[in-house]
Amino acid sequence: MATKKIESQEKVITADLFRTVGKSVEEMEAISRPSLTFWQEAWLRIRKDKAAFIGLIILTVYVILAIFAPMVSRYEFDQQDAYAMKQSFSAEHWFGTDSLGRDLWVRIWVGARVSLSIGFIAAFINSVIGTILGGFSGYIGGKFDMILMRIIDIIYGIPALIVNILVMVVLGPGIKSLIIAMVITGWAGACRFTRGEVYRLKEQEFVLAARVLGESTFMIIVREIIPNLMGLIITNLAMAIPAAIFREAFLSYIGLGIAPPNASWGVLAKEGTAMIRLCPHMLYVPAFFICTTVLAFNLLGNGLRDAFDPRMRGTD
Amino acid sequence: MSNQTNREVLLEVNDLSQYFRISRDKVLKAVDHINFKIHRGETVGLVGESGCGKSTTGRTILKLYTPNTGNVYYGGKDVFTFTPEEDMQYRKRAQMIFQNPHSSLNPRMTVKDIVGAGMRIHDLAKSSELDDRIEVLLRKVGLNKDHMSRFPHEFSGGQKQRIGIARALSVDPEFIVCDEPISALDVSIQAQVLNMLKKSQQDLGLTYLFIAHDLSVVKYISDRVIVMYLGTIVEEAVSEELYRNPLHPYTQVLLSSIPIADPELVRRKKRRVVTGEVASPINPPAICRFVSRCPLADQVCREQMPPLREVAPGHNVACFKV
Amino acid sequence: MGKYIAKRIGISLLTVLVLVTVVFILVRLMPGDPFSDPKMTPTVKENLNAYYGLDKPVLQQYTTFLGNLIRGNFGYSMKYQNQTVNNLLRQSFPYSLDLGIRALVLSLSLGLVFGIVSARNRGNKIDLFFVIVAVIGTSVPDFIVGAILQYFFAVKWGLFPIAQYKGLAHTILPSIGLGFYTMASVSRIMRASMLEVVQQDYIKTARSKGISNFRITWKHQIRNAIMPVVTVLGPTVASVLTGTFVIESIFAIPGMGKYYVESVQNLDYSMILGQTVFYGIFLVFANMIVDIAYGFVDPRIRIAK
Amino acid sequence: MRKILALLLVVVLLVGLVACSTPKGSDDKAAPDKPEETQADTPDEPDDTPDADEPDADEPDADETPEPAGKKIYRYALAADPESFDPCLAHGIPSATICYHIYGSLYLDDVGDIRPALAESHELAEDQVTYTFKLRDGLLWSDGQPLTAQDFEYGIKRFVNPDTASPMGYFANIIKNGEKVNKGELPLDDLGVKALDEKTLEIVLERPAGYFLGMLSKSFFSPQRQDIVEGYGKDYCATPDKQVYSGAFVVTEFGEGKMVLAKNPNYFEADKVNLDGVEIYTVAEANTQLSMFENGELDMVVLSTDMAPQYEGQSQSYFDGANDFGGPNLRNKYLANKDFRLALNFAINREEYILLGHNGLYTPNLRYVLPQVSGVEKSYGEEYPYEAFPLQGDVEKAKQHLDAAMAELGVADPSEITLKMVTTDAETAKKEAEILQNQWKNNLGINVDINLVPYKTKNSMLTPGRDDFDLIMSGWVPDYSDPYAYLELFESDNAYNYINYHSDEFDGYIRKSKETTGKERMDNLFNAEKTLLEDGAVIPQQLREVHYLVADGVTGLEGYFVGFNFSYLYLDKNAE
Amino acid sequence: MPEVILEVKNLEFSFRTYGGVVKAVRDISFEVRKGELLGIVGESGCGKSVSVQCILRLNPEPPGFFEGGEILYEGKDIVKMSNRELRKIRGVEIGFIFQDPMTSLNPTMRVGKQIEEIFVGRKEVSRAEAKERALEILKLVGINEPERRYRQYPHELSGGMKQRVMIAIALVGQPGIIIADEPTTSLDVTIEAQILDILKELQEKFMTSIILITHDLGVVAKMCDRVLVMYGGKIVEEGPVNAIFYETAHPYTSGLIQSIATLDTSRDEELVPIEGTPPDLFSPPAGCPFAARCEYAMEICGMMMPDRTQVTPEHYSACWLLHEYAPDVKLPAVARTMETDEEAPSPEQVEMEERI
Repeated sequence: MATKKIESQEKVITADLFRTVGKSVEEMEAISRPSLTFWQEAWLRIRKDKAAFIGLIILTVYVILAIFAPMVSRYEFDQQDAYAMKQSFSAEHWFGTDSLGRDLWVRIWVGARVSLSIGFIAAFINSVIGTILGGFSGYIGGKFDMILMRIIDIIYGIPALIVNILVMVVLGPGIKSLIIAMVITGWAGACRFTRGEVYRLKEQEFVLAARVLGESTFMIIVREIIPNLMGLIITNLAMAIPAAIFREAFLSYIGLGIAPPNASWGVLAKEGTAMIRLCPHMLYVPAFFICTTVLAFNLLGNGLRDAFDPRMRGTD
Repeated sequence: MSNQTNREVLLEVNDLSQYFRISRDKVLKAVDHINFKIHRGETVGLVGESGCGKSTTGRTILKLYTPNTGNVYYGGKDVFTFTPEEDMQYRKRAQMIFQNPHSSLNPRMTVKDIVGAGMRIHDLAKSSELDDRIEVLLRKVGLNKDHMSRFPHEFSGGQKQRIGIARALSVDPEFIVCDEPISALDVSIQAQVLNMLKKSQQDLGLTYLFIAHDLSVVKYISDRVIVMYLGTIVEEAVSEELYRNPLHPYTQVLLSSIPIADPELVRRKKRRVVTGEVASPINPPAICRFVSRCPLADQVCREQMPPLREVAPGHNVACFKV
Repeated sequence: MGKYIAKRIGISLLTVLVLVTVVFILVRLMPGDPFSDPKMTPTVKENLNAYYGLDKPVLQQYTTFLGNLIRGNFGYSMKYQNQTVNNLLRQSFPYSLDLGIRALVLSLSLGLVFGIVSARNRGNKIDLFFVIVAVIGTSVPDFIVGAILQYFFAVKWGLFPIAQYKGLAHTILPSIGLGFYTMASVSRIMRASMLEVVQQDYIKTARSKGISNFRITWKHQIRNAIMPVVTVLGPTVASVLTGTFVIESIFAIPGMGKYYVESVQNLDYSMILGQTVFYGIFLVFANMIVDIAYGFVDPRIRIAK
Repeated sequence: MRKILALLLVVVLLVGLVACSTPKGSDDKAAPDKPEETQADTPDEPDDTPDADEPDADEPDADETPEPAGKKIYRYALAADPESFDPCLAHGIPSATICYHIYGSLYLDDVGDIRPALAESHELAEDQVTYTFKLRDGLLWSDGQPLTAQDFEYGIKRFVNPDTASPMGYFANIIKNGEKVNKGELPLDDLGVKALDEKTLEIVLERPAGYFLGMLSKSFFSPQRQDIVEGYGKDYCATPDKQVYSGAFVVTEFGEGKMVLAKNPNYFEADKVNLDGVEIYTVAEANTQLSMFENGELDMVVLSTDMAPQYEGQSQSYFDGANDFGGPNLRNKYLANKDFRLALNFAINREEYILLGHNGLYTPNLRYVLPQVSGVEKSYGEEYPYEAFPLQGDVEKAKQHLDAAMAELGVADPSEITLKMVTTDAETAKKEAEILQNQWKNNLGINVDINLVPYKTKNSMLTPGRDDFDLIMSGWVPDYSDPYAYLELFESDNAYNYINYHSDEFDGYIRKSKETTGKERMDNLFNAEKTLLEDGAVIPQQLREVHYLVADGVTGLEGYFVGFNFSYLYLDKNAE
Repeated sequence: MPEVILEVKNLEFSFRTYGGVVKAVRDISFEVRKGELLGIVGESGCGKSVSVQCILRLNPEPPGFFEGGEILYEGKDIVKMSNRELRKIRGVEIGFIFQDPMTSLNPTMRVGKQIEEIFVGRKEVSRAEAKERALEILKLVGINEPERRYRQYPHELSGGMKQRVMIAIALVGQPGIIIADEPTTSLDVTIEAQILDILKELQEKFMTSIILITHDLGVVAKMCDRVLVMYGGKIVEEGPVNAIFYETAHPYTSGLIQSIATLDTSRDEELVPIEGTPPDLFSPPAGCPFAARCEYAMEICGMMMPDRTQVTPEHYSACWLLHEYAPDVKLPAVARTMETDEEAPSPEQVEMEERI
């Protein structure tokens, strides 16, 4: 048993191999792996994550189409045609037409602009407000933190939907109103989450080290804390966007969406549900896009969460 | 030993207490009215079991916490009444090395940024010199230029700890709190770091407050040792004296508990073993903290807090039974 | 514990107060007024306004409202003029509650089972299937789910009654429609949490004891994994139990959900406020129950309080 | 301890599940605790109610079998709960329809046939304003109490009483001092209504009105019982048992998405009422209603114009009286310009509008008044045919008007003009608005911002002197069959003149119509309509021709454009 | 020769990870004898934990998998066992004590339940008996008021108490072998001493074999009869405890001994560190894993893994220095500070402790 293992190395053991060479410490200190920044590594992980990558591709395609499809189409999104109403898929109208004879392909992409931008902007504003307030509240603590937390507790106890509806009624339809309605109650989640993370981070030794070095509070938040939150913030954003798209769709469904003739996916889906028996494509098409978009964001969000998860990283 | 008193007192901790409110009626007395001095150039070891308040003491000295009572005098001035300018000076003079090499480096910053932060904050180097100075520092801790653009997660624990040392040294401090700098490291690595700390002290004339739970290491590195138990100082002495002649029952137990890497020696050694569990630091009564585990405890120990008193020159003990 | 509950109730009361105030202000900001029939004579309008106290200064209206609120009296609806808000809610809430409980039981049990099965089969086809179900479930808005369920299962294939709420068969589609999202999100959370727990040291301890895998999953994994699910349950329970506009309107269920939209559209101030308070209290209550339930599941929390 | 609690929780949950399976108000008389299994049967199974003959007790619990064997129950659905059954407070069409069936009236407008009901006859005095009604013998309330002329007096006075705050109080304006009493300027006793004895009721009008008898079938003029009204106070009519009925039906169940009417055996011509009862469900979604109809759960369903073409040949239709039109706010600087208003009118291709908006099923309206309302002899439309605007519009003419308007207003480019159009957030309203928006954009180049608001909010805007809309989409349903029912809105001082129309010519014709009768009166009304349209003061769009499906075996259902939608008073249905 | 009750032969165990396959355990062989206290010492990542967890198949599979070898227990190969067979061994034949008592106890289950759970599904023991045994074992591991502790949740116990509970869990099934994976690493020294004493006492009382994994040479010296030294996934030295400390035959062991500061280390003495870092097990070196850090490294060390070579009976080392061609090197070891007899004193002879 002791002798069987040299088979792979057919080398003859000779005395000259027993020359002392000593340790080679410098070599060991060298790092063989290529240097990757945090973002590069996250990007690599996303690319390896099939589902997340598919999500990313879907979203990219949708965004590109939302920007360009309406520009190159021969139909206007509000162009009515009394003689081409409620048509199904065809060469002229790829996604068919709606009950006013408007081309659904164009309307879907015009709607995509609205839905995606509402989703994105609302989620973005929420997380900006939430991050800033949560960051300072968590780091500074004290009275400010206590008051903010009580406010958040209260917002958590408030039925967001009712407030959304009322705000929409008060402000009237429109993208701006939708965003305001969603932000009023939406920031609290991001804030509480950020605060929790900051609470965890501020006791981390690298933050203490920065304090010992005399770094100012502001710089600590900017240099030490926020960068470490970015991954989570982005993940959360990816998860918050579908929620905002959902909420928009719901508000549109109850008639509190955006002003016609503009349309969002929620508006289109609402028009579709009314027509489900007659021309179901009017429901299926926007439903498909709402679902796939939310799906894509979910997949991407999951992927981002994994990619940014410190436990999944390098040498840890 | 006698020259101690002549040496300049660099830092003095006076009646320091640090409490943490856990809930309305629960107060964790992490540090409870402690006093000690550190002289310039010496290494003071602070030992005790987890939760005894040794790290809190270190952190409070560096103003990471605001104490509930007491003062910390640095160079004769109370650090908690510093002006912003004085404060910046203090930040430059007093530094810290942390316990956990994995969490003490910002994972989103390169080694260069981490080590260079202090110089940037205190304006110690022009941006053109910065790289060179960082390189010099890295060399000092056995790393090289190639490592500057790397991120912490690419390094091993020992390497990270050396980066942490480089960061502490980057502002040319005179006093460093070493908060269990080696306890998270592998045995074979610990010696590297210990040697490095020792060497830096010799080269730069540093003063250390060395916090650890490993008595052998503390003995090895410290001039003087302070033993803490549940927020109080139970014994304080020059290290040889303390190890040769431990007076407090707790110190005795502590010393006899150390497993010695010598099979025959360790198996022959007479040991004191304590039973019982460590008492809770939450709302502790004003009596001897060790009373629940102490073999010598009697009525007086259960009624009063023993004061820290000098029983031999430079040897202080807080025990009624000594 | 008592102190904790007292504190929670304090915050809850404050929450309800703020909620009421915000909604009160928003309601007054809504364009239009509740008695807007164009041909109504001014006297009649005045009488109505006087009856509902709308002629008083807003601050006084507010204090009166609060006073009535404390007595649990939301007053008469402004649309259904001889119905009290209390009565309307009392009539409709049981439907929403019933539907909600069904949906919750369905979605929680299925969601948990799916999540558990999925996690236990991590990486294989069964897992993939449930993951896809869960992701789709969280990606489809309820009005689409409801419309499609009804169209296919009731209208086209005739497997279930189309609408109304008269018996077990009637409850199935709306329960599914209402619980679909919750089921999917519970399943997602549960799966993630199970996978997290399975990596914990105590699972290894359990394995080292030689107990069966089933017991490990059942006694060690689930109990610990369920906590994140419990956390999200508060708002979910509240919103599911107090009715949803979409599902109730699609399936013609006389629950509370319709008032969310109807009361706003009709500027029915008392109804808006009444159901907001109701919902708000319910939500606060649900959150509190969930917190207590949390302590149930996790003994550490119990003591911390 | 914990186990017990957990067990308790489970029990509570289970109990909740079972107990809530048939949620009902706590005061429900029928036993609600039937186990669910028995209810799992399809609702169509007719033969499992052996106790169908039992009275009342079982009727509200007709869950298992909506139609007890042998009974003629007519079922239909409403999109929302009717707001009230208080005859004074009911104002929406659904509640008006129900009130029509549960409250008796002196005269009945039976789909255009106006004939005596609770009154045996009436006499009109020389002055043309004093009506004396003679009540039939043996009239009874649903609770068996005799029904007297005093009940009528009390009912009508309660309606006019400003304290009742009936939203429809203006109906009383026709009665002597009605408006003043309703405004609180005169005491209730000054109202021109008086019971001369138990069987005789005298009503004095403000001015002669040929259509007054038709108005009497409104529930506001129905008798009410003082003891009941005052006994229940604010709760009067809150539940079916807190009121008494004088009509063909009584309400037996109300709330929780469902309303049940049963035949009133005490109704004076109960023998002519064929139905045993009516069940009305609240079903918000039109698709759901249609599916339920197809599934045999409803006997009648109104089709949306989207769906109606699918049922061509099976559906019936009627005009519901609504004439949808756009109201230009004449306070707006553009809309104050007559040419501009005419440009808007001529720019609309109403044929295409109807095609896009309603599959061509509604009737494009080229004038203002519903042509079906009564004229002097025949219908108004037959006697006074008129097309104010061409069916397909006239873009040329519209542009001429627009140019004239722009010249006058000093506007260079039509795209500078933006109008704020307010309409409701209902799907059809939105669609119609979008069509107009698009046509005006294409034909005139002006911009329209559509502002969708809740119905009630829009209603609040329908008062003069407001600036929160430029154009408001609205419609009108006549309360009696007369052109004046439409035209009175735009009298200068009418409280409803939300477009702020002020035309001496128009006012003059209306005033003259009040002083004249017969053909002369009608001429004046027609001239008024013409003036209104030539001023372009309204932008007529369509007349709603509602299509509906009726189940086999149901006969005699009729839709009508005055006040209520459908009369099922004398409807018959094959018993099952 | 004492009875061998467990034999590990040529065990290889790896993990599949994002970055590739980590060869955590590379061809190790050892045996466990009845009643002995076998120490496995090595730094983090050297494979010591993974290899003992292989014995109970506690490593998650996947991502872990056996690349080869066998683990023979009572003639059966554990590597090939079904789940059912494994369960018959776990807990009752071989017990396991984990490193971190804070995380190794289920936070939502009462302590007693966690202890007696081991009997669930084993017909021989009734519920009442199980409870009785649990209480007994709690007393045995030095827990006062066992009845009270039995009903408590882990978070209500202190760290030392939790570790006692862990020991109780491992012991309650009266296994023949107990694997203790760094049982005292997360504890304070005073508590550590208590726990180690308990272990030792129990081992002697029941003649249990204990495999004690640790990185602390002090613990090894105090506790073990025989020691395996692991490095880079391999066993580099193996022998009786005295041989390992006093006649060190591998440069790594020697380096470890030199690098630690003991109470006897003078303050002026410089510690001799092992410079560098352990090898990356993603791509382990072909030769001796320690070669790069070894001051005695020869050319051949980087090329070929040395064989397990006998130094004295029972004492083996895998080092090229033992080869006939190699230069003669005296490796630094612990200097014997006392005169001793040939045999190590038996516990009974020495008054071990003065319990207070």
